[in-house]
Amino acid sequence: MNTMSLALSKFSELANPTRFLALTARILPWLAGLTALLFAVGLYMSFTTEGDYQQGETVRIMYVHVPAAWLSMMCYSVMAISAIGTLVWRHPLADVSHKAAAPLGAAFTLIALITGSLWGKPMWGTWWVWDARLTSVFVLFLMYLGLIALNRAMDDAPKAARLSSVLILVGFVNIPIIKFSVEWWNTLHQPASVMRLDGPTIDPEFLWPLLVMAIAFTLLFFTLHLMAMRNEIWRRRIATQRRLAARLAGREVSA
Amino acid sequence: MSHAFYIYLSYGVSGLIVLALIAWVWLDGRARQTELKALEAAGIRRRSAPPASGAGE
Amino acid sequence: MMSLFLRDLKLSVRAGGGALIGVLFFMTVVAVIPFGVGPDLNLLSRIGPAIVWIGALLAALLGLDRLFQAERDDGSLDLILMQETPLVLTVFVKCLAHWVATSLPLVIASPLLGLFMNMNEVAIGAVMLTLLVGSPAITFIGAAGAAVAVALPRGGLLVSILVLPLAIPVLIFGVSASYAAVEDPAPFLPPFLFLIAITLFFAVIGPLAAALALRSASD
Amino acid sequence: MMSLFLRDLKLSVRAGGGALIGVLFFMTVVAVIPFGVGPDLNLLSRIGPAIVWIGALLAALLGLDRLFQAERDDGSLDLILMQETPLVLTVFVKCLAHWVATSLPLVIASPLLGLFMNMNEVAIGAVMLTLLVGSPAITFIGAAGAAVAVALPRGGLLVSILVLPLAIPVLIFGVSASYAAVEDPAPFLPPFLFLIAITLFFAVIGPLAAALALRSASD
Amino acid sequence: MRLIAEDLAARRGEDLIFSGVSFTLAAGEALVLIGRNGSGKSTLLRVVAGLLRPEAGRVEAVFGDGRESRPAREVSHYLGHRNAMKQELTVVENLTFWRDFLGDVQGGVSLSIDEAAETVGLGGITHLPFGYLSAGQQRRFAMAKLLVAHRPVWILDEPTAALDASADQMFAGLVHTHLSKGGIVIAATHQPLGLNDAKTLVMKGFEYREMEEMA
Amino acid sequence: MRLIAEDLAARRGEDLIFSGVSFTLAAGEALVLIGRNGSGKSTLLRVVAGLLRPEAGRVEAVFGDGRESRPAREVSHYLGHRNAMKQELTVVENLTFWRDFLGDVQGGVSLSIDEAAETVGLGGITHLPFGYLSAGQQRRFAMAKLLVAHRPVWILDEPTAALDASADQMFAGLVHTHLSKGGIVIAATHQPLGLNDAKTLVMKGFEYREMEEMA
Ligand code: HEM
Ligand SMILES: Nc1ncnc2c1ncn2[C@@H]1O[C@H](COP(=O)(O)OP(=O)(O)OP(=O)(O)O)[C@@H](O)[C@H]1O
Ligand SMILES: Nc1ncnc2c1ncn2[C@@H]1O[C@H](COP(=O)(O)OP(=O)(O)OP(=O)(O)O)[C@@H](O)[C@H]1O
Ligand SMILES: [Mg+2]
Ligand SMILES: [Mg+2]
Repeated sequence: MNTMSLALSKFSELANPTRFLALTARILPWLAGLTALLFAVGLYMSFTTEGDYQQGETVRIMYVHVPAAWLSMMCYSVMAISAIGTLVWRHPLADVSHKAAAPLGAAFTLIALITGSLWGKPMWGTWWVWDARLTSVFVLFLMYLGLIALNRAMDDAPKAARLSSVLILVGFVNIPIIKFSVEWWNTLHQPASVMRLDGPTIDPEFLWPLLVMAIAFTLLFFTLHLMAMRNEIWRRRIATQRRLAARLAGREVSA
Repeated sequence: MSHAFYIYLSYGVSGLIVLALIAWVWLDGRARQTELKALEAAGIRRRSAPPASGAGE
Repeated sequence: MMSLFLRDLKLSVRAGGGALIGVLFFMTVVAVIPFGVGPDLNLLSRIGPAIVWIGALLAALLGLDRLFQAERDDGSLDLILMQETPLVLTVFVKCLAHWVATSLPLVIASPLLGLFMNMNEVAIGAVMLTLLVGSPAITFIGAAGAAVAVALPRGGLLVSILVLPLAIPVLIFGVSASYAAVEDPAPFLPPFLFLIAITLFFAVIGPLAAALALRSASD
Repeated sequence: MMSLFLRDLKLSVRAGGGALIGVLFFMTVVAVIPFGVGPDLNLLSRIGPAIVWIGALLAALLGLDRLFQAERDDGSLDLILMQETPLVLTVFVKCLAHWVATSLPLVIASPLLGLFMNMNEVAIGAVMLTLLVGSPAITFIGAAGAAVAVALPRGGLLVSILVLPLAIPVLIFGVSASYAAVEDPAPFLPPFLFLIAITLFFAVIGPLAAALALRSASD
Repeated sequence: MRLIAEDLAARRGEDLIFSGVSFTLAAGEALVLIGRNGSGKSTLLRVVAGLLRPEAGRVEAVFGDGRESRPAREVSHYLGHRNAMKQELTVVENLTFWRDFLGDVQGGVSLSIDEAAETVGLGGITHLPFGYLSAGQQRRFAMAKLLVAHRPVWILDEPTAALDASADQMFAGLVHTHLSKGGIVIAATHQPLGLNDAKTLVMKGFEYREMEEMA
Repeated sequence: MRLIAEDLAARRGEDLIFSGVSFTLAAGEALVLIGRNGSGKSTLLRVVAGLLRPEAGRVEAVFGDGRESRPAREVSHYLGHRNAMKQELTVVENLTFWRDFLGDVQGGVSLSIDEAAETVGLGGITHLPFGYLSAGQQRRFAMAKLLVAHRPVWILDEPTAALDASADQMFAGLVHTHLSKGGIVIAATHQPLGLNDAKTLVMKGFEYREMEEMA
């Protein structure tokens, strides 16, 4: 039976995820609390500051739209880094990370799309135009959904992780396209005014609430990401234990 | 339509999506935890069988 | 029969097919179009019905050719051929399952795509209706082609020659009925009734031809 | 390597009928659009390049998903993976063979379709040239998708979804180069060079990603 | 019930593979086909299973006093080189499908899926996708398929390829039970199947030697 | 040349199939894997062939004095359950492709396609499409593939399934010739292969018993 114990010692290779679980359990409450606090402040600021002379009150949509749009790209970048982790270091946590991030990314992208079209209707007079920025974000959304579908279509978790990593990395070309689409093609959409090399050009009146909301959204993302990763680790553990139980049952019968 | 409509709608929809996301992650975690507990309960009985000493972590 | 239907559904959902994927595929195709023709909303709404129909045809073609080949490759086809139940019925059920798994989601998603293509309500309704009525015909024709593909391990050419020309009338009547619903002078009903007739015709001919081909293919 | 190239060509001519089904589908797409746009020849010739490009893109998808799956099903993939020759090179050669068997016929058929769409000579030439230069990029991206499909029992639609978004840049530059050749102010060369750059880029990235996916999918 | 083959001949492509093959199997009898590679064993089995049209002759299952008869394929199980199971579905799903799709003929009784899995010695792993099993495990579950839907005639093409020794015994047990209940078995094989009182038919390619009784 | 496997472990899905498997094979030695269905024979072969990444350990082909080494997969033939031949192409086309694609390693000499077909006993029918052959004939041509491109190591997974008695002998002859020329053979099997002086490794599923020398 010494091979059995060998099998079990392989399980304890999950010690790494185990330490991760302990860590998340400790920081999650703080992170969640901070997120809630920042959201409270950010929402208060975004409804009390002045409106824009040109865009009127609708500028308030920006405080949701822009952080969501940033996050949709950041989430993909996090996934891309995790994908490298999967392919190069074969780290099990990296597998879990990009699998857990995909639904979050899809949700934030959806928010950016919806708030964007809700902003577009009063500003541009239409819900949707097929310009480069909008379409590339839409493509990003489709890519998130495709990755989710791919993960669901395979039940061999490590293999699914490796394959989706390849796709994530190949799909990363879309991120620069989104980011620079406004500069490469002339479109209806605003060019970057905050995240630029020569410093923000935006009025500080709008900058503060935007920054607070952006940080709040980012923290929200990390909170949810940690929680989702934890869920995924648990899910894998359950699957492994179930399979092991079935194997042992089978052995008891045949023995 | 008034601008306020678009503003509240976009905040509303975003809030809804975020809340749905939080709820989904939360409930998923709860479900996994109950499954783990159930397995643990079953696992204790399984441990009494000699080869399966301590399945998993 | 129900079990066959359910199994085929399960297979296409399980193995990277399924409703979500069909819709996603369709959305991707539609999202690609404006990049080609440019973001001119008027033009988009004019070619909208044609694009939605072409997308549906493509979605139906991808994977349809393996309808029976997959069964042959793992030996299931042998057992299916041996049964007492009429083969035509079996083929018909397989077609239905394939249609439900791949075409029905497209029909359901088509209004969304219509919105993307900036089509008006009438056009959207017309496309949805014609797709609902016309897409089974494509599946049935495809089944005949797929059956022939089983017969000829080296006869793929024949299949494409067989299937696409037959699918063109469906496409043409479907598209023209959708346009007729929007544009005034052209009447909607004649092409629509024709489409129904085509579908009914192929619902009989397709499985029959497929059954015939399968029987003579087995060796 | 030459032997692999020849075998793949032989196979696709003999078994899949890749060339013909692609061309037929292509013609079907091009034949259906005029129904949508109506008989307005000017408009047709205006959207012509875009339609031909979209048709070619979609036609290239047919059959691409089986690029490696067929090899897996009969066990050849195992032997291919074991060889000393870099896997990237093998994938590259397979892509080339696939391109010659399916996309090259499209390129050759495109002038005919240009005529159907009432395009003038310059536009036809430009479309043909851009297709010739741009379509390999689609095959290379598709190879990455097809490699992922190996792990899935039935790839089909999922592969197309993963592949299409990546193919969009190719489409954009291909179409804009074609337009630039006809419309005066816009220069032809920049988008065309960009297209070449994209193709070269994907000629490296595609096989690399495919090789990576194949290695990690094998079990 | 009897299975009657009369003067069968079959072609593959353009070549005549065998001709003039006749045999009669009564309830409880087994026939083993042997012969070298390419001698036409699989071809004969496919003819009997109705999957290949015979060039001449006929195969029938005759009931009672010989009045009533049905094509052999309708009362037969065929287990060929391929297992007829879907890699993507679990074993249970596969077996459930075949049980429901095939159904029992002639009021025969069949085992439940769990019982069948127990019988082939793989009770615990029916929840796994079929593609996850080893070659021998797959073959065993393909045999379980014979048990979940009743068919009086079993047509088996090299059933024990990929099986280990204990599975060989298990298989011999299955066949004996089937025969003792009045079933009929035809099997092509290169290995001894452990069937002691079976008739043997030696396929000789283009020739064909009269069937011999082996006690 | 020696083939060295050190402390191999492998997983399928999430499950550990075996661990701590080590063996060394010198030129001219053969290793036979036996064990019941699902015990991990095919898995081990795929690990040695480099098709499955080992969970731990390594496999290598070591040359000369042990300085130079290459991954085992590059000097190996792998004959799995599937024959790796295209149904649509003729036997000659299939074999020509593999000969050209695989090439000979290390200046070994290989047979011509006709000679190889003669050797497996099917000289006359190489012009047929592969799909037209019987199961055993297909398997024999899959073996012919081993002869048309030289590889010092042969990895064979149940090579004799579907073969008749004379082909079994033919196969034993092939292996002996290969071994006598300094080749190495690893084969998984449920049937005696006729290799008298081969080492045997008994796979036990989760357990693993030390390799035994059988005289
Ligand atoms: C569905 C439609 C829309 C989508 C998908 C979308 C997408 C995006 C994305 C991805 C960003 C981040 C870009 C970056 O960081 O460089 C962004 C930023 C921004 N968007 Fe939108 N957008 C949409 C509609 C709109 C509309 C209608 C407006 C206002 C008229 C708008 C105003 C802005 C502004 C002001 C920024 C911040 C730019 C910066 O400071 O960097 N967006 N949007
Ligand atoms: N693709 C796979 N995914 C997950 N598990 C697998 C896979 N293939 C095999 N297994 C499992 O690995 C174990 C070993 O399988 P393997 O094929 O190595 O057995 P084997 O010794 O070759 O058996 P056989 O004699 O039946 O061929 C089996 O229990 C099987 O269920
Ligand atoms: N699909 C086919 N088309 C044409 N000829 C075929 C086909 N299948 C088999 N044959 C030929 O028919 C002959 C008999 O084949 P069959 O498969 O019946 O042999 P078998 O006795 O089962 O051999 P094995 O022991 O190798 O399984 C062979 O010579 C083979 O070449
Ligand atoms: Mg046979
Ligand atoms: Mg095996």
